[in-house]
Amino acid sequence: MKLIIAYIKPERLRDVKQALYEAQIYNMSVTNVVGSGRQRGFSETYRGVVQEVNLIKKVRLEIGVNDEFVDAARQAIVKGARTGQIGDGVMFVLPVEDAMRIRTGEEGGSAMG
Amino acid sequence: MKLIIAYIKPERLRDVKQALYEAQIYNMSVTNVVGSGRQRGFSETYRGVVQEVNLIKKVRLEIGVNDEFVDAARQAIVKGARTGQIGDGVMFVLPVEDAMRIRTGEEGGSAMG
Amino acid sequence: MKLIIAYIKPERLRDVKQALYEAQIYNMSVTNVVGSGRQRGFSETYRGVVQEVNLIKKVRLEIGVNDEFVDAARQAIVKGARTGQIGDGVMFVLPVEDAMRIRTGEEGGSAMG
Amino acid sequence: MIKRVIAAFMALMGSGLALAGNALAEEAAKEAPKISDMDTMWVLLAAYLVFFMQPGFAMLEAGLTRAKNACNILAKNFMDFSVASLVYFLVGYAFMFGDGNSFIGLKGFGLMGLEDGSLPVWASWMFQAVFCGTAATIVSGGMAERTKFTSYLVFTAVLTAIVYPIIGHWTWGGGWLSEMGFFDFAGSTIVHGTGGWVALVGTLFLGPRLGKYSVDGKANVLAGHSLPLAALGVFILWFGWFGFNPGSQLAASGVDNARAIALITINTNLSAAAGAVAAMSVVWMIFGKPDLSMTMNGALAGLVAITAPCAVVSPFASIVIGLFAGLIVVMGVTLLDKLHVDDPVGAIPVHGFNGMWGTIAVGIWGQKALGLANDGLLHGGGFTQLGIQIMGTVACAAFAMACMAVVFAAVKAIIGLRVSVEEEIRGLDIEEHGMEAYSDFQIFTTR
Amino acid sequence: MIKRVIAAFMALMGSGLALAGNALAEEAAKEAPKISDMDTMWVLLAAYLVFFMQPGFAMLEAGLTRAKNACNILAKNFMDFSVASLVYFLVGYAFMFGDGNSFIGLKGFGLMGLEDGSLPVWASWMFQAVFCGTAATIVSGGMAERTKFTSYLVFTAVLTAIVYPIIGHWTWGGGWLSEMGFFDFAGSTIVHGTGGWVALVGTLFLGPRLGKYSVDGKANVLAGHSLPLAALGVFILWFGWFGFNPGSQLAASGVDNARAIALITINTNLSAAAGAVAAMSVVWMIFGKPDLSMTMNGALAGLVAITAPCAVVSPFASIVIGLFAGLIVVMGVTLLDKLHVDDPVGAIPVHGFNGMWGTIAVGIWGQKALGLANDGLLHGGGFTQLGIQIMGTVACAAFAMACMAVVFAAVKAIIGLRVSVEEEIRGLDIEEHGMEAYSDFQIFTTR
Amino acid sequence: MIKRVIAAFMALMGSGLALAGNALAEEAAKEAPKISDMDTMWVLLAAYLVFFMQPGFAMLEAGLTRAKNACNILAKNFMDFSVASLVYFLVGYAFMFGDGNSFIGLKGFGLMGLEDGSLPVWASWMFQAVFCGTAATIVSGGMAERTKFTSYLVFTAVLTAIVYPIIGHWTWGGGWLSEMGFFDFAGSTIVHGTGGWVALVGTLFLGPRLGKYSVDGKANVLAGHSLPLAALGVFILWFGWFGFNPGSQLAASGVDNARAIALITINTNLSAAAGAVAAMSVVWMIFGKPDLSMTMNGALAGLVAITAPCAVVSPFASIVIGLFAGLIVVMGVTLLDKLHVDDPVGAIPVHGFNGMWGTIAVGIWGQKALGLANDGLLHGGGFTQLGIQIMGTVACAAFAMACMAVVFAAVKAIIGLRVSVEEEIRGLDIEEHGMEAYSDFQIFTTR
Ligand SMILES: Nc1ncnc2c1ncn2[C@@H]1O[C@H](COP(=O)(O)OP(=O)(O)O)[C@@H](O)[C@H]1O
Ligand SMILES: Nc1ncnc2c1ncn2[C@@H]1O[C@H](COP(=O)(O)OP(=O)(O)O)[C@@H](O)[C@H]1O
Ligand SMILES: Nc1ncnc2c1ncn2[C@@H]1O[C@H](COP(=O)(O)OP(=O)(O)O)[C@@H](O)[C@H]1O
Repeated sequence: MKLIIAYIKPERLRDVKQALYEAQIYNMSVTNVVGSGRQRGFSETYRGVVQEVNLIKKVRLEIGVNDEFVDAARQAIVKGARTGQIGDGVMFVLPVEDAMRIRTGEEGGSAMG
Repeated sequence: MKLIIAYIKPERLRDVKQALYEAQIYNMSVTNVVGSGRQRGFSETYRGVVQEVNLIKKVRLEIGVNDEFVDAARQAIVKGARTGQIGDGVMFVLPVEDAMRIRTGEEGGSAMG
Repeated sequence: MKLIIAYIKPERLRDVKQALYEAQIYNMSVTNVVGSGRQRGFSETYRGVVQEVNLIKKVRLEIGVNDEFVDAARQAIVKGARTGQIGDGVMFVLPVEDAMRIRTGEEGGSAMG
Repeated sequence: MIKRVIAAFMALMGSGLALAGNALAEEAAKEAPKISDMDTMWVLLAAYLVFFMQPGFAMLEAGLTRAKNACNILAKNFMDFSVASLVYFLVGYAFMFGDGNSFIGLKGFGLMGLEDGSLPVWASWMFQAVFCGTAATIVSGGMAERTKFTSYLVFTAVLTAIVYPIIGHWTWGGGWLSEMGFFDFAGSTIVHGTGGWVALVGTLFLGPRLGKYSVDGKANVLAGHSLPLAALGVFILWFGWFGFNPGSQLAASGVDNARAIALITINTNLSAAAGAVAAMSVVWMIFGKPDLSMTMNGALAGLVAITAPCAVVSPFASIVIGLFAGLIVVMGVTLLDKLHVDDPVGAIPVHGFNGMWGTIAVGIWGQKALGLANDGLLHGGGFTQLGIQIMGTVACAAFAMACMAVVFAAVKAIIGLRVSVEEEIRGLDIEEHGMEAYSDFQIFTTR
Repeated sequence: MIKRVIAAFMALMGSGLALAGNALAEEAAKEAPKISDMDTMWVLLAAYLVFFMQPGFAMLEAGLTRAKNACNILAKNFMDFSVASLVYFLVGYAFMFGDGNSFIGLKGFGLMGLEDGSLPVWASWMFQAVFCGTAATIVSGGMAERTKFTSYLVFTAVLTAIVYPIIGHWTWGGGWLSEMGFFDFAGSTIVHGTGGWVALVGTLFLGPRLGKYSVDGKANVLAGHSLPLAALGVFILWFGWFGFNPGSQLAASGVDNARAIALITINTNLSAAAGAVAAMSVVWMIFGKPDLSMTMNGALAGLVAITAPCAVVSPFASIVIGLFAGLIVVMGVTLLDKLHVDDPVGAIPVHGFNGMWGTIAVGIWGQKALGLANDGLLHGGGFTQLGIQIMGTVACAAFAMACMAVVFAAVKAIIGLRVSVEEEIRGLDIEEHGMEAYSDFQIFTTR
Repeated sequence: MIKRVIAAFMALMGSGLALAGNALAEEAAKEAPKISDMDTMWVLLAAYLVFFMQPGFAMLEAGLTRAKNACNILAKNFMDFSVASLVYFLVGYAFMFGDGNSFIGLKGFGLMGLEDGSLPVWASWMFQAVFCGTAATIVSGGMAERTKFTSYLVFTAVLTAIVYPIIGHWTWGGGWLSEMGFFDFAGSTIVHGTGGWVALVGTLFLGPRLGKYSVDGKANVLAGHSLPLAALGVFILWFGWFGFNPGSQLAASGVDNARAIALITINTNLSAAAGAVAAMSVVWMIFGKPDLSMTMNGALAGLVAITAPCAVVSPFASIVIGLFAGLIVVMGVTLLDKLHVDDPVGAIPVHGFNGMWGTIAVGIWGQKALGLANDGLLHGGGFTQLGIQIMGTVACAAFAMACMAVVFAAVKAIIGLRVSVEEEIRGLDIEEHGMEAYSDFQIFTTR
């Protein structure tokens, strides 16, 4: 079992969700984050001041998947999120030792799906 | 050391907190998330349009614990969060390699508590 | 590769960012959280009622780094976040199995930097 | 089916027609030489300002409650004014100002058969209707965040159709209190007191919000979700009060009226300012920090308190009345919390306690020279007026509470007063209205 | 360079001077004995209230759209009124009220050469200018969240400089519709209809917002980001309408005017209340929950509908008109969603449909006794007035839509009407204005 | 203890009584045949509108600053008006309008001994008090997000009790500037200039907000947290200005006054519109995007600039004055940022720079035919009036800055002007007031 954490552009969320659905991955959690990566912020003007915003708004996805779904999930994320422009984001795959569905008490792989 | 990540219904947070307190687990971090799982959203009406909301508001708990507290924490979460209805959520247990308390510099297990 | 998760005081974010920059760590993601730790909340008054706030606003940093940067990152966080007062926060180091840059498809260590 | 609809349609139209025909025919029949155009203009403008207090209350109440209940409180504010407008037109005004006995008016339903005075009856109605709406809306704040929407609609209708009009009749409609010399210029007791005391009964029937008081009895903070909205609301109310009090002179023509409305204006403003300063100072001294929401309640307290005496006291007295009002509101909020009476926006101390205080203050600082029946206590008039004032304000409060207690009990028995625990935790917006106030924001619904 | 600047400066000044000189000289030449000071005061105060409808619209439109587009809609609201003020001063008022033919006025550009009537021409202009601004601002709501800012500026200028003034001229400027006996007291058709129908054409040119309709044709919710702001907007509009309708009497002096403005006031209020109650009831019955945003649209619908007939119908008729308005708005919103016409704030059903409904209602409940040319259908006047009303409102709507269709087509061809898909997803605030409405908050920009 | 309290109570009451007694007795003694009821009504209504500018400022200032300081700025807005009301009643009005010398008035403390003119003295006071409150509130914006609350209270009291009244006395109280023919119709210099220049001194004493300027001198954005609130504020201010300028005619009866208030109204509106358009255009040309907050400042700039000349210039001139105002405000904001003067809401360019600009504009476009002492430069009057105007506005600015510099220095030395670094980062709401503005939302406090 793995936890995939992906940071993507907010405007790509719809497409990522769509791609995940197509890969039959329906379970996920989404948070707003601000982040900095290779894309070092863009500049805004406000009241005549040019601002280099260093932390940019991103969306963070967490997807707990069984090992066999990891590749499908990664591909779906890339498919939905890649624009080829700087700021597309990164994803990390973390090991998960245990998972549990609160309602049913199911554990392990079957809690993921 | 483990990091327990649990996604629960917002209205259960009080009870989960209470159950954790009773299990002498006082340290945690809470974020708002929106998520989708087995519960595929509910329908809202707004201006005469019926909407199937796909990402539902949830609360995400992160609890860093020493290995011996993992079970107590899991039980407390289930106790507080389970309603038996769809949408109760899931929890993941992730391995933590190291922990450190910033104020004191304590490392490992003693940083958790 | 590791994922460092740190919970710090919001007012220290600037300094932590600065310290990380100095350690040549530019990539990170930031979320707002509320948390409880050793510091069990402070009291507010509102309309004549004294309130013990149990979940305090914190900022959560996620920094994905290659193994050789872990120490530098930790030191930078301590440098920026430590005030010596209760509530300075904690950090966890989690193992990362894989990382991928969405734009380029780079994997592993080179996706981190 | 279509025939049925057309028939119903025609019936509706017909009735509208017939009623309107009567009304207008009658009105055409009488000449109206007494109408003062200037007074009409003044009263209409004042009515508009008082109408504007509706968003003032709406913003204040929404701002001081939680985000998850914002749509609900807003919907209540729209509905109480809308319902009040309709029922007060159909029956309320007749009960309040129609010919009748010293307890209740009995003529003029739908304004039919009423004659113009120095104001067209339509202008009088409008001015009175916005007052009626104010009394209703005060209740929504005190009972916020847990009252069922349907129940709210029911008891609001009863309050504005019957209870408030009867109380109003006693003083402004020429009823028994006016015969006794009771003086309540713009409604400290009649409007605000009624709203505040009904809110008290309502909260007692409802019980406190979930989580407001811990098991050990400690009061918890359930902080308002938008102090800027609340502040806007208070400023709007202060603004609207310049219609409420000076407008209640019901005339602006001639030197005497000009001086009166000027005096009323400055008294209103000074009392509000004094209330704000006093409340902030008191809360600062007691709790160590100048609480904004309490300061705002202080301004409102000053406004409520000066509402009864504004025409018959001096500016200096107004300042003193406002200072006490600020003190009373802080003490009142604290007291209610001790008693576990959960009033989210402070409706009871602001409108109930200070409505009473202002009414009594007439008996202390009121001046015969300014038109009061007897000089107040501090002007050598002894306890006569003071006694009448106390009697009047207590009578109105008691009547309002008694009537509405019956209504609340009935509603509770039949449809229930309070939403379910689940609903209360998730928020009334989702459960009662199926929508959220702030869709684009992540809000804490867990408090 | 500096010389150039100075020269330009001097030219500007000079022209200002010359023009102003002319204007003032001319005005000084004529004596103005007809001016009524009281009417002037009334109309100015009413104009201020109508101006205040601008923030009403701004808050309503901002509240009912998404947070990522809030700056954009606010900027549009500032600009449409500002631009309308300038062009309506320079040319619009002349087209509308200047001497000319029965289609268009042709004198009085920059107000030059116009004579004072019972009101100073400046007061008349101000009152009319805020009406013009209202018509313009209605469009911004219907076309919200996807229209290019520059394009918006262009067609707003055309609308307020030419199209609206021509339509206004037909009725209020003594044009062909007024000659035929068409009656639109305060502009159900002229102001609101124009705004609403232009919004319809605009949305048809634009197409729906991204994500509003699924591939399978299902309508999705793109919920407004701040219902409290929207509610504030509606209350402000209701308040401002007390300038809109009673102010349109253009006089307050004398008993007749006093009665008229009082009647108009109460009719306005009752129709709004009835609209709110009806819309809430209907949406509750159909969709199971009392939707707040629909209730608010219901109040506005009642206000729009009573705008034409408010001076010539009875209070009872006003209630009935408002009830139908509430029904129409709910049906209208639902209908438009079925037709995939995406109108984020309900501008078309509120202002278009109900503008038409109100205008027609004149022909049903209007009364000769109150000053209408013919009695309405239900007062035994037969179909005469009703026919004229229908003809007039259709003519205005058709003209407005035809003219603006040409303008929209031209703008679309030359600079484009709609922002790019990227921009629409990220929000117009960042892309068009380089700023965010809520910097300190985490908002969802992904809906 | 209880005795002590009762004694204190009695003393308070007694003094209220005695003072009031005197005041009222005196007033009763004189007959008041000169009072115009219509003028009184006009001025009171205008005063209400000007009062309403308070929430306008409050929303503007709160919206343009960060969420973590919202309660603080709101509390300041409540307190400055409340404190101003009280001290201006007790002493300020006497310094400003009481008999005295050409520098300061010295009679009429607590309004005692003042005679009614064409307005009841109470009405005059009210109108002037809201102006005084305006001057005070401007300062809070410029010094926002870092000023200690107690310090703010202290210097606001001094400003409204002494400094502003003295400056006002010079022109409106019959002092030396009025003797010289200085003309400032509604207070571009007296009200807005005073507020703006004092804000300048204040920010210089305070220094910029933390993080506003980088070590390398680059200015950073500390964006406002709610542009919708700020926009609402600007619209409210625009609305309130229709009380500010037309109300300053102090009369509405008779044909001349009717024409005057109509002219003032349209000039006010046109200048605001021109200011908004100009500011947006300029910022668009320079920075590539039409910045909303700058557009809003442009509208305010136009309003401030036309405040002095509105009664004595033509509508065309008003447009030109507004256009320059829009330009000036953009340049001013940019200039101040270059100079590292940190003025979060633009109080200095809007009220200071444009107050000066408007006052000078009187000397350029002012017309003798409209009541000015000399024709302005472009009307062939040469430099006479222009010179006086420059002199007057500089004198007032210098005096305001000098006096308040002393006050700021004293406050800084004794209680400190600025909050601690810790407090500034965490936000003034938590530290100074112990509460949050938006409890239910997650806000970034880290900027
Ligand atoms: N090492 C990292 N640790 C944590 N978050 C990261 C890291 N690298 C990138 N991110 C997140 O991903 C977002 C996009 O990264 P960025 O480097 O701009 O993408 P790209 O390289 O495709 O342009 C950042 O804003 C940040 O939120
Ligand atoms: N595999 C997963 N990865 C990430 N988040 C998940 C996953 N499964 C569930 N969640 C989170 O848990 C929430 C509740 O899940 P759900 O499946 O509805 O619970 P239940 O199965 O008890 O009905 C979701 O809204 C989502 O936020
Ligand atoms: N075991 C834990 N699991 C999750 N979050 C934690 C844990 N311990 C601390 N935190 C987070 O860190 C924050 C600060 O912790 P705290 O114990 O107050 O620090 P300190 O010990 O330095 O005073 C908490 O508010 C919480 O958000």
